[in-house]
Amino acid sequence: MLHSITPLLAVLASLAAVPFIILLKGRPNAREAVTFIAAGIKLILVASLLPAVLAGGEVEFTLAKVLPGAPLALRVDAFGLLFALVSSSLWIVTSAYSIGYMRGLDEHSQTRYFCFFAVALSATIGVAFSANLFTMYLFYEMLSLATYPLVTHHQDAEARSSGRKYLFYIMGASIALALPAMIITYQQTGTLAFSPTGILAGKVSPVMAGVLLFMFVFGFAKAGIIPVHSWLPAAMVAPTPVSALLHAVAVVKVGVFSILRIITGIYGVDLLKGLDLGMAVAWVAAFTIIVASLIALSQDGLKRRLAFSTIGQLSYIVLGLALLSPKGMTGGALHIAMHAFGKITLFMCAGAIFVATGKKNISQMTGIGKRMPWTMAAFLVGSLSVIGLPPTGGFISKWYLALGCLQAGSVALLVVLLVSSLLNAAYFLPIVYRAYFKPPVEAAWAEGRNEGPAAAWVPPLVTAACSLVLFFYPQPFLRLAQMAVAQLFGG
Amino acid sequence: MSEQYPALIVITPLLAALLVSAAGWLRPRLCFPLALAGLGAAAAAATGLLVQVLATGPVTYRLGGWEPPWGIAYYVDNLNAVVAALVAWVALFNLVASYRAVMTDYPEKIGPYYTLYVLAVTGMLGMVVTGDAFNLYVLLEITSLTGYALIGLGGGRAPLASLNYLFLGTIGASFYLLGVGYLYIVTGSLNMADLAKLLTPLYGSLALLAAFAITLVGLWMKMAFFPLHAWLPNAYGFAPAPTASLLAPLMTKVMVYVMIRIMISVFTVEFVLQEVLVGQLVVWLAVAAMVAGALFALGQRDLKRMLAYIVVAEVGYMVGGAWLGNRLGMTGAVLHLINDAVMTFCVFLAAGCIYQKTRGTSFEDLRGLFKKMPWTMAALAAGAMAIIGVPPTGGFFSKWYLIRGGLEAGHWGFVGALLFSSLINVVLFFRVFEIAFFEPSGGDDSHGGHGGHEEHGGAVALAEAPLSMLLPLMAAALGLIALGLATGPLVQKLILPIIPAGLG
Amino acid sequence: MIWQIDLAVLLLVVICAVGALAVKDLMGAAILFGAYSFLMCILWAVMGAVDVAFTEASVGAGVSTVFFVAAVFRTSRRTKD
Amino acid sequence: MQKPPTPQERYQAEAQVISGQIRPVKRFYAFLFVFPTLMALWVVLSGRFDAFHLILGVISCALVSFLSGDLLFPHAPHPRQTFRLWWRFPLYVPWLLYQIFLANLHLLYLTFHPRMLQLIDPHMVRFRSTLKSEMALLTFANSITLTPGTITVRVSPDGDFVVHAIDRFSGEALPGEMEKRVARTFGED
Amino acid sequence: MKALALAIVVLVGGLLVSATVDFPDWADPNSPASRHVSPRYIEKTMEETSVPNIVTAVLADYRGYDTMFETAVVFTAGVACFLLLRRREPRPGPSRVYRHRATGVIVEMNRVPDKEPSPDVFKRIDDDWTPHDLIVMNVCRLLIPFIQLFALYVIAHGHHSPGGGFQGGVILGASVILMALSWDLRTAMLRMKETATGLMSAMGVFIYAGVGALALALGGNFLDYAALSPLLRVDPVAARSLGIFFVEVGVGLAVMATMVLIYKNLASEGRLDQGL
Amino acid sequence: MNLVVIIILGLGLVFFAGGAVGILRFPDFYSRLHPAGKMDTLGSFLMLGALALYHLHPFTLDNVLVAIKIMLIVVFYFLASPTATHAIVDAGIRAGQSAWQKPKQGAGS
Amino acid sequence: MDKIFLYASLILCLIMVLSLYRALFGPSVLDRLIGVNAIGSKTTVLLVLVGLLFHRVDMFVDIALAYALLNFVAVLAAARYFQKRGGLGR
Amino acid sequence: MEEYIPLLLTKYNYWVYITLMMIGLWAMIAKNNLVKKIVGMNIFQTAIILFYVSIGAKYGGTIPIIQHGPGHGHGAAQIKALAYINPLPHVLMLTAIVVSVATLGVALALVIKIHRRHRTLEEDEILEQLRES
Repeated sequence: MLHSITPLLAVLASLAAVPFIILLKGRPNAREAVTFIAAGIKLILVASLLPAVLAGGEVEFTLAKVLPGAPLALRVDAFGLLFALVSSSLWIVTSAYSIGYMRGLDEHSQTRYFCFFAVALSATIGVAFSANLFTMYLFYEMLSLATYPLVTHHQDAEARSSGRKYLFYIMGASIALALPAMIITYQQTGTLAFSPTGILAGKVSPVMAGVLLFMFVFGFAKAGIIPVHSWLPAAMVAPTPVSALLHAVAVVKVGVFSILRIITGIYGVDLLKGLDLGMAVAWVAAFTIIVASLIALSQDGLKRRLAFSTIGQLSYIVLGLALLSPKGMTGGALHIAMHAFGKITLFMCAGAIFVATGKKNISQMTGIGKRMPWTMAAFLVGSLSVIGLPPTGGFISKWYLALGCLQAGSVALLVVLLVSSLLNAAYFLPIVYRAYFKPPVEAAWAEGRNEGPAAAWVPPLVTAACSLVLFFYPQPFLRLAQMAVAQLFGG
Repeated sequence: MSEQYPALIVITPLLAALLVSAAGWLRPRLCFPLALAGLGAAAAAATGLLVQVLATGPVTYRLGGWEPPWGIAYYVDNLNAVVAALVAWVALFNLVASYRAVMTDYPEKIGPYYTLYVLAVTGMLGMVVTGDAFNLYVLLEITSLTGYALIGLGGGRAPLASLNYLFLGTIGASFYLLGVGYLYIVTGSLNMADLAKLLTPLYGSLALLAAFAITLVGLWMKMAFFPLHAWLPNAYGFAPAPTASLLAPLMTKVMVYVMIRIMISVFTVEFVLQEVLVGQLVVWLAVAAMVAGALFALGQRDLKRMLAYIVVAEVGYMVGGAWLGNRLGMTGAVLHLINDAVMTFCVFLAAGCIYQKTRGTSFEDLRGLFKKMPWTMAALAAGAMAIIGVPPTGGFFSKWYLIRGGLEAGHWGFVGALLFSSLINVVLFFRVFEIAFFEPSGGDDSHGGHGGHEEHGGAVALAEAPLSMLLPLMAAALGLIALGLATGPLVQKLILPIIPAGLG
Repeated sequence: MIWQIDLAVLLLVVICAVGALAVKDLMGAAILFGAYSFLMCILWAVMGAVDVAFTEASVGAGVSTVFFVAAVFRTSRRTKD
Repeated sequence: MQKPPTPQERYQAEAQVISGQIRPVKRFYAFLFVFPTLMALWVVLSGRFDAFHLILGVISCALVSFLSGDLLFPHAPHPRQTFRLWWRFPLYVPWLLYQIFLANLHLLYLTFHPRMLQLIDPHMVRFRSTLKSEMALLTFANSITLTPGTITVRVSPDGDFVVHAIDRFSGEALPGEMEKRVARTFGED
Repeated sequence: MKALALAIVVLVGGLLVSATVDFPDWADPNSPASRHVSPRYIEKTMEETSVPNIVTAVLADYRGYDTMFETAVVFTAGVACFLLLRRREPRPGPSRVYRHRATGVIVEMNRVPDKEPSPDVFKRIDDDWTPHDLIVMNVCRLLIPFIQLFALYVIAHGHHSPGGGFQGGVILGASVILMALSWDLRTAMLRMKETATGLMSAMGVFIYAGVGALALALGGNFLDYAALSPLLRVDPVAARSLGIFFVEVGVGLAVMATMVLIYKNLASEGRLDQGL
Repeated sequence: MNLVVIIILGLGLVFFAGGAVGILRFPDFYSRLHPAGKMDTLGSFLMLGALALYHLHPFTLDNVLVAIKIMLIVVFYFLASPTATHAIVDAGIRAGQSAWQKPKQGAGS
Repeated sequence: MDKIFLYASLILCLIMVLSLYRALFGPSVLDRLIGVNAIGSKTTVLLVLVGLLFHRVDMFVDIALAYALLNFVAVLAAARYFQKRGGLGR
Repeated sequence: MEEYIPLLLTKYNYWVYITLMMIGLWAMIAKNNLVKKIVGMNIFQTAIILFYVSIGAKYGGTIPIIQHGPGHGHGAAQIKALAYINPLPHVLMLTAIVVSVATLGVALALVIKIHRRHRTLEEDEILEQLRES
């Protein structure tokens, strides 16, 4: 157990950038340089924690003792680091992409955008590094609020109603369900610290434990479990970089990560197993997977289809965790990373298409492969990753998930997994097919390559490449996931 | 000098008020500096007192040098000290913020305005530190009177609202006085500590119960507890902005403090818990207050009135917490008292800033404010977060303790109402933010003054409130977060020592 | 303690109070309120509270009646109840 | 005997008095007369003769006679007239008391008379008095109010009286002997 | 509303009546109220403060702090009335001022007539305008100095007989109000200017608080008049007595000025031109 | 001595009572002022005088002063009461208070 | 002698009731004023009587005097009102 | 019934104070005219003063001013507490009276201000005006 201020610095790195961003509002180049610098520092700080954690240690920092048993404290363990690594590395990519996207579309209020982006990142890392439920809740709410201005960036009627929906689900669920659940937990146990063996064991009645679990699962609505999912498609009105980072990586993953923490840190595998609650959650997740995939099939808006896809993919993670088998959990944790890289690619591609052509719907994109070959190539790789086909990272996580199903002895869930993968393929591959193999609908597209600003299409290529790389070299994510799971199962 | 802190805390503002009044007749220019000096000294004394109390334990101060049951005595423990410091500092910050508003709105009446302002603070500080039941009444009246005048100064409906406040406030204060009379008739004493001793053998007496009931009803009227809240929304909604941001945060809080003081120091918790069988009923009333306050607030189309109804709900939090009958609830109530003062101050001051620029606080006036007044709106957002109960602002932690108190008492209604009212608060504030964020500022209508609203890209002329208002506002917003982070020590060092052992 | 006078005056006081509130004219109410204060003053004196009686005599009988009259002078006398 | 002031002069003098614009010399005269009077009153009121209270008395009387002494003597006090008043006035009072007593008996009779309404006949009486100075007019007016069934309704500075009388008998007696006595008291006969 | 009022009244009344049953009998010499704190006041006042009027002693010394704030309350009311009502803008609408030649009465007309009114119109106006009432004016003129002396007497003799600063102050204020009633407000204001009233009301409270603060400065507690004894060169008991006296003077001053201030503002609706 | 006091006191009470009855019985506002203004003045003069007389009994300086004080009230009363009466009647006239007219022959009331 | 004073006081109270009738039911406001003024004069006497009953008349005289003074002021104010505003309406 | 008679006789002051207080309270709530409400308020406050003064009353006690005692502390050899009425309620009520007159002043000022704007003192008419605007 190490005490170090590094986790705090990692959290604050992007927050500290905010004043500079505001100060430099008149000079966009300097402003975005600050963003980059902060992102770089953040990644370095997070990465610097890697050796210690890989060595089996944990890094701790207590900020303030606000509540007895639940201080404002940060602790870096393998799960957290995995998540933080994903988010902070993707921030750099997204920042670059944002610049391309925002400048390409000449969006208004860019300063505000970058500010809240930075705040949101801080909150994400905060959630990743939280040492206890309370700290996590704090950053969770901070993230909800910081993303609101991003979601409603366009400040028009549609953004308004989406923002309303977003807040209603996210804040409503967290205040009405997660907060009381947390307080009840605290009331019963006197602590909120995550512990590998759980803190609830023996403190609550089985019924109570079940109720609490569902309060948590639905309370952290960012995880997008049906029926608290509908904010996610609505939030797609946001500028694409926001959708990309926040709704493929930060926000939704924070939701899932929170559930991960609840399952591993608060309940503990043994308690859940003993009460047989894991399977219940797993089936809820399975239901979500199938339903979301089916809905995604019927969507024409590219971003909306991606959004429903995200809902389904998130539930993979929840499913993996809920299996409570070592392989399944490893898969679930790994899927956080793998899906992030895949999905962000897809979102960025969608954004790039929008920047270059102004098209949003799939039906309008027939033949776009001629126009934007690189973008669509990245899109293909991303799709493969999300579907879970080699040679992409997505395959590895899905593999582990499948193994986990077997390990948990539930063939039915395995079937669900496979069916849903088929559905994934069914809603992604036609897009690629349409883009490359159908004649362009617009005459201008036939002229040849024109991919718009480089800042918009290079980042997806980078992340797509990452997806590919992760298939061959899934370290350090795999290692971290395995370590974390090993700790859980008393390894 | 340090043994004189309790006296200084009250007499410096009193003397300052008199000097301000004199200056108002002779040299109006001097009013503000004098008031600032007086309140500054009071704030310093209050802080000194807090430090002293924390270091050496409760302080007793004998006014006129007479022994307590015969003379008037101050009794200052952690609770008083912290509330006094809170009152003094909030008042000081608000004073700074009020400078421009008073200058623009009442340039001819600076002297009387600040006189009453400082007197109101004097009264509140006195109420907080006094240990004599009757002295409290006098100070209560001084605060109320200044409050009536300061509220009645506003235009439009303000005088009527103020008169209604005066009626209900007088009934409330008189009920309190009557309750003290009942205590006096059965004991013959007025000193709180002495009363607590003398009352013990009388538990079960009908007169005592009636005294308790009347006192409480009186105080509830003054603090606008739910069925008796009718005066508050209009009074605070129509009051001049600097007045609203002085009275709304402090007046109700001080009254809640008095209620807690009466409950734990005069009647003792044993009496409250065992003899008074309506504890549950009071908590249900608090539940009703929270729900009703929230729902009424939903119906408002004016920021200040909406905030006023939120104050009604907040009073419900505190009263309910205090009456839950356990340590956690009481801790939550006291903690919320502290936090609520700061957060209400923050939001009302933000409303004042908005009024200063737009000359109105109805929802139509808020359009496009995020562009025009980003800092003010940021502070308003911080205050809103605290009221909603988002960590790490202080509001979260007090709600935390309150909910825990409710859970421990098994009072699910209370917990539910707390959560419900938080949710409504989300709705309330985001409705405001939506208007300020989405709707373009009305450049075409008369009171904008800052024309040229560009839909996208362009910069709308910044029309931020003056710095003298903005700095206190920022201080309040940061104070909210600081309070949240300091919750641990606050509870451990300040609040827990004063929670009587009798509470379960 | 002169309870006989006390009782008699108490009776008058209650009558006066009701009267002051029932009168359909604000000047009448102000004047009757003055009478109410006179009687209160006697009451305090009878109960031996000389200082209170003195204060009531100067405040209730004098100044507050004048205030009432002044206020009614500046507003209106009309009342519906 | 100097010429009596015209009403306008009189009013202006009063306005001066009330606004404190009276000349210092007059103030000083007033002070000389007022202070002893007030001091006598103080002694009666106080009933304490220790130094502390006497000093307080001196201070209070000085204060009052300085601040409001000019109210008592709006016109420069004429010593001779004032002294004359001092011994004439006490002679007038017993007579007045006697008259008041009679008047009240008459009223009492009216009040308890079963057929009172037929006895009384309220009406207004107007007459012009020959009295000049204001104090005389005032004394006369108040005496009228106190005595037989008559109430002074209005007095003009010129001496025009409007009097309300309860019955014929009371009304006819005016101005009558009383005016003469008042005139004698104030040296205006 | 009436039904609600009745319900509330019955409810509260019932509560109070039921509680009264537990009270000691009226005027019972052995009631707790008469046994606990008050005996000390009665028995010790004389030796501790040498003030025979126990009420004064308790008011200004034992519970002097209450009284200080009581004075402050009065002061507050004065300032509040000023704040709420005082207006400096002139009366709305055109107006014209006429002087009646016979009596010098000034008439202010709000609606300007088209042509100059004839002298007998003045006469009529004079008749139903501010009456030049010889009797009232002169009687008040005679009475005012005596009333003022009486007021000062009441203030000064608060130690030995009922009375004290508050009562005396009110009577003093009443004398000024009487002045304003018998003449008119404007002339009375010449004698007692608005600024003077405002300053005096503040000064009265200041004297009170200042005496207390002086005691504090001399090493005693706030309002501990005994601490003034070195300054006054008397023994502590006499110092208390004197302290009470000073305080009473302050109270009287504040109350007087405040009553006048309130009256002026109420009677003229804050314009300070025409009163009752 | 006491007897004298009692007699004067009784007389004063009679006048007071007369005043009160007069106020009740007289037909209009103006005539009511007569008993109110005069009889009360005399009544209080008599009663206060009696009380002052009674208080002279142990003939000490203090008592004499108190008796003078009581008589001061009377003096004040003699000055104030007619003035007040006058002010009220003047007010009545200016306010246009209607007066009771003696009915012509034959008409009762 | 105390008995006499007591009875005198009670009779005064009775007389006050009579005056109060006029104050309560006086057809016009000025009638009420007369009634109240009459009560005032009785109160002065009653105060002195109470003082005698307490054997502390020196303490009560001041009150009676102050009382008479301020009653005068109040009545004058009310009269002033009617002089300026008239007796009917408004 | 029998047992209530002494209750009635020994505590009539308290009954009257409650009566007065309820009259005042009723007026404050139910009356429509603002000045009437203020009158009610004053009656209400006076009722409380009556209550307090009644607490202080004492059979066989004289007024709380010590007799024969101008001498500084020596004149009064033995002062019996029973001989004097309890002075404390009087002190408190002096303050209360002052407070009530101060409140009265402010209330009337507010009434004038309201009248200035609405030209009426009837609460329902004022509310009507406000509803229209």
